[in-house]
Amino acid sequence: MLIRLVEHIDLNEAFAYLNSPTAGAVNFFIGTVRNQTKGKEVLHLDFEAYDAMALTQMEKLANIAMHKWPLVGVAVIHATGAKQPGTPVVLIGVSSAHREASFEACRFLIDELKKSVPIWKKEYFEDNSVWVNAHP
Amino acid sequence: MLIRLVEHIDLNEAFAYLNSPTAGAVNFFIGTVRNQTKGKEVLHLDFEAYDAMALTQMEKLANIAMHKWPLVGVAVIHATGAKQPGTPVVLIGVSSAHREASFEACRFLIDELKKSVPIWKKEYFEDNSVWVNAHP
Amino acid sequence: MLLFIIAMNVLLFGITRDITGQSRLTVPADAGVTTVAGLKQWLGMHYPAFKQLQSLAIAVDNDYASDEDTIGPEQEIALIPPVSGG
Amino acid sequence: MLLFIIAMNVLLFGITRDITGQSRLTVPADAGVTTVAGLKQWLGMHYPAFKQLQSLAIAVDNDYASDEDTIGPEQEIALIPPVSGG
Repeated sequence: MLIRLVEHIDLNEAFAYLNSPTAGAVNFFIGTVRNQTKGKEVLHLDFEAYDAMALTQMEKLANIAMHKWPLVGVAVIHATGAKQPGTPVVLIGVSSAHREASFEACRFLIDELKKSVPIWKKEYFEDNSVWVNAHP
Repeated sequence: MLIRLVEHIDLNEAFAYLNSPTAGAVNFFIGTVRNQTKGKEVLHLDFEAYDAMALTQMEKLANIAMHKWPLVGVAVIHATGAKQPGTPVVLIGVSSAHREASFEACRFLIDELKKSVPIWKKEYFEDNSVWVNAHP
Repeated sequence: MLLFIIAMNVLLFGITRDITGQSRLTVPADAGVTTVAGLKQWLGMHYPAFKQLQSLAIAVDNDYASDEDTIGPEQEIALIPPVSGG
Repeated sequence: MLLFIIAMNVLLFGITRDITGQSRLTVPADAGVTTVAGLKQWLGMHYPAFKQLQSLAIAVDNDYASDEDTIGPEQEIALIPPVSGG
């Protein structure tokens, strides 16, 4: 398993890790910074992680996925720090013999990562900044 | 839309094409050559395409996906020629504002490509070679 | 009538090329083939091995054609054995 | 008893850091906090702004903790406001 917090996400590195002669299917989900939220222009973003716990939780999710589906490899990589719109900030990569498993596991991992991995996104607008999801 | 038949699949080129400040989600499915089929070792493979029709059908599927889901970009790329195990032979890439659409469209495109795009795979084993799916 | 005096070429791919040893077939002008169904019948007579295939579709001008579609020498016609891309 | 004479550090992230202006809190030794529920109660008294948050979980040694879990100064304790990674 490739579990990482990084400054920049490297798609080729992840593919090289996941690709294997026993895998026929590789799925990636890449989350990128959008330039707007509810119609308001986002100038840039900041991702803060509780590093030790984030890595622990990412690894835990990868292990759950490895047990739920017959996977060859799993990569869970999140970027931290200041990011511009268009930048990749999260990469989920899954390889398996057949595509059913890789699609399902990829979806599971990004859904769960968003629920439980302690990483916080702050959006900077023209006139203010907001920690996403913090308030009801 | 990026619709291509190529000798080698370039993941970075596809990502550069799909990534956009208006997209928050990019999905890739990459099909690679496995080193075995039903327990028999595959030495190498050959992909033959009816080029003009394959491109027409790939574009048709991409258009259907663009109408079914709110997508930002679609890439459908297939490799042809002799391939070794571990080589990427097909890439589906989809970007959208939110991940629901990109996951669904990515799955739709690979499922449909496998059903209708005129590309043929010949597997070479130690003792023979077989056009995949040709016979019941 | 032009349709009946010009032979019709049919492109072959994958296993159909292996079966015939050719990359295209010629349907003679006097075979009277004017529809997809007619072509299938003609193929069945001349290439019985095609009947062993899981399926055999006909493409006309880069699209899948139906049995009732008319065909002629001015169109690009191809045999599509079971695809296996991806 | 050791648990009651050493103060307990609590790591802060995201909005909890902005609210307090600090990256860690110290729960005094004499606060009598020995469980996650106790910590939440103590936080509610001293940092009423935390009650405005959509949620506030407590992590102990890199895992989410339950209200009844016991905590002490030998553990790594952190406040986890609503996450928004991905």
